[in-house]
Amino acid sequence: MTLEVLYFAWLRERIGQPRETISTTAATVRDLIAQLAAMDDWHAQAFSDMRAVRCAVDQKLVDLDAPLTGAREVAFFPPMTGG
Amino acid sequence: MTLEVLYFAWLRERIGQPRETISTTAATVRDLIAQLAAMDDWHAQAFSDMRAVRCAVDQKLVDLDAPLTGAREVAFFPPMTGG
Amino acid sequence: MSARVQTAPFDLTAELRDFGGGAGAVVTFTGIVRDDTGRMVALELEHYPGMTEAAMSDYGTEAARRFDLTDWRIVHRYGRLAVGEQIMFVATAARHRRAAFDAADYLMDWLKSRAPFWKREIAADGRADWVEAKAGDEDALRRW
Amino acid sequence: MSARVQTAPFDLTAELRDFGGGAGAVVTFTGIVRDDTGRMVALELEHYPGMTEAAMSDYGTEAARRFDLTDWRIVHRYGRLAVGEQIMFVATAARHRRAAFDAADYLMDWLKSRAPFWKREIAADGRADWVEAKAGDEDALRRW
Repeated sequence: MTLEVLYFAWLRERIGQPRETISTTAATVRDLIAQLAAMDDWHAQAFSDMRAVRCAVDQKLVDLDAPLTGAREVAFFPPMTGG
Repeated sequence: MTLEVLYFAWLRERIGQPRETISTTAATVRDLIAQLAAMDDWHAQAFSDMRAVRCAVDQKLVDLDAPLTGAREVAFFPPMTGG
Repeated sequence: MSARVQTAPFDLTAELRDFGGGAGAVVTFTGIVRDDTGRMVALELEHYPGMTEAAMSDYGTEAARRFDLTDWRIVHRYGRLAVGEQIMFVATAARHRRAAFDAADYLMDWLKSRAPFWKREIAADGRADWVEAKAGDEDALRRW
Repeated sequence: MSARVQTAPFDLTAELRDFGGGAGAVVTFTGIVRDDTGRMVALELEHYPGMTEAAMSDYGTEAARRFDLTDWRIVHRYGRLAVGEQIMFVATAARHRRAAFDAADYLMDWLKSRAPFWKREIAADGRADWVEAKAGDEDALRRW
């Protein structure tokens, strides 16, 4: 499947772009992260500490074990600091 | 001593006036109430249920056993309902 | 840091202009005349001039000390207030939101049962009934 | 009952016009950019367009259900905000003050750690540092 992958805050800075289109067979968010981290040093570094990474699938917050079935947009970002 | 005695809300209505000047030898608020309640039916009725009466001496909330030493203004009123 | 009693309405934006003293968190509470019975048209509030301002000021000062507020304000109206009108306003400012919330909550509990105001409900037919204090108002003070 | 994200400042009086739905109690929280270090001149807020509005709306709807609110509003700014500027605003309206206070408190806890905003502190020399989430923010959610 083809996914739009979005990055925010320092994940966006480390990866060097706000979004990219990814072809994947990943079943879960965790599988997708493994694929992304293997792409290059920038991706590897962005995903080096998973405790600092949060994820939304189609704009809903999910755990890293969430399935990607039917997903179109996956976003990665650090813990939120609004308010 | 001479005291200005003030009444608010339904105590004012029952007594029929917002304030009066009272000559007294009362040592405590409770003594003063006994003197006031003996004055006439209106006063007696206003003070008939002491659970519903609150008191301030010189604009500070006090218990009914508070002394009147040095007092100039004593106010009686029902439980407050501001806010 | 001020407490006022007045008949005029108040405006939140005006009250909060220059309010806060460098705080990160500002909490306000606004009380509005509500008709629970379907028959009430207004409230009429009586207060104890002199004592009212002093009592509100004391509670504000105590809240500032207790919750380390950078600013606070209390405005309470009296006289006849129609359903839907504002009755009173409390604002608290602190560096952190927990303190600002707690201080506003604390001030409301104190004002409800210790500020010298008395309310009468005015019905459409002109009948006026004094509002009785709720047992819960007194209990609320024990939380602090 | 609405949630908005915007760059423009907001005005409390305007926000509260026609707000409340017949409530007796209105609570507001306003967050203001604070400089704790003595070196910060501004915050820069990034957000996730689309998800932000949906998430804020979900938390508002959940607060309304849980605390029986008659009205609620959330406004959150993004972009560059100088020290002293407003960041965000929550208003809750309920028949009783306890519900209005609790709902505003609840919404703040959720927005702090579940709304997709990220803050960067901008220093006078132009240096920008991402603000880290506090462990306490996550703990705060367990109160509810």
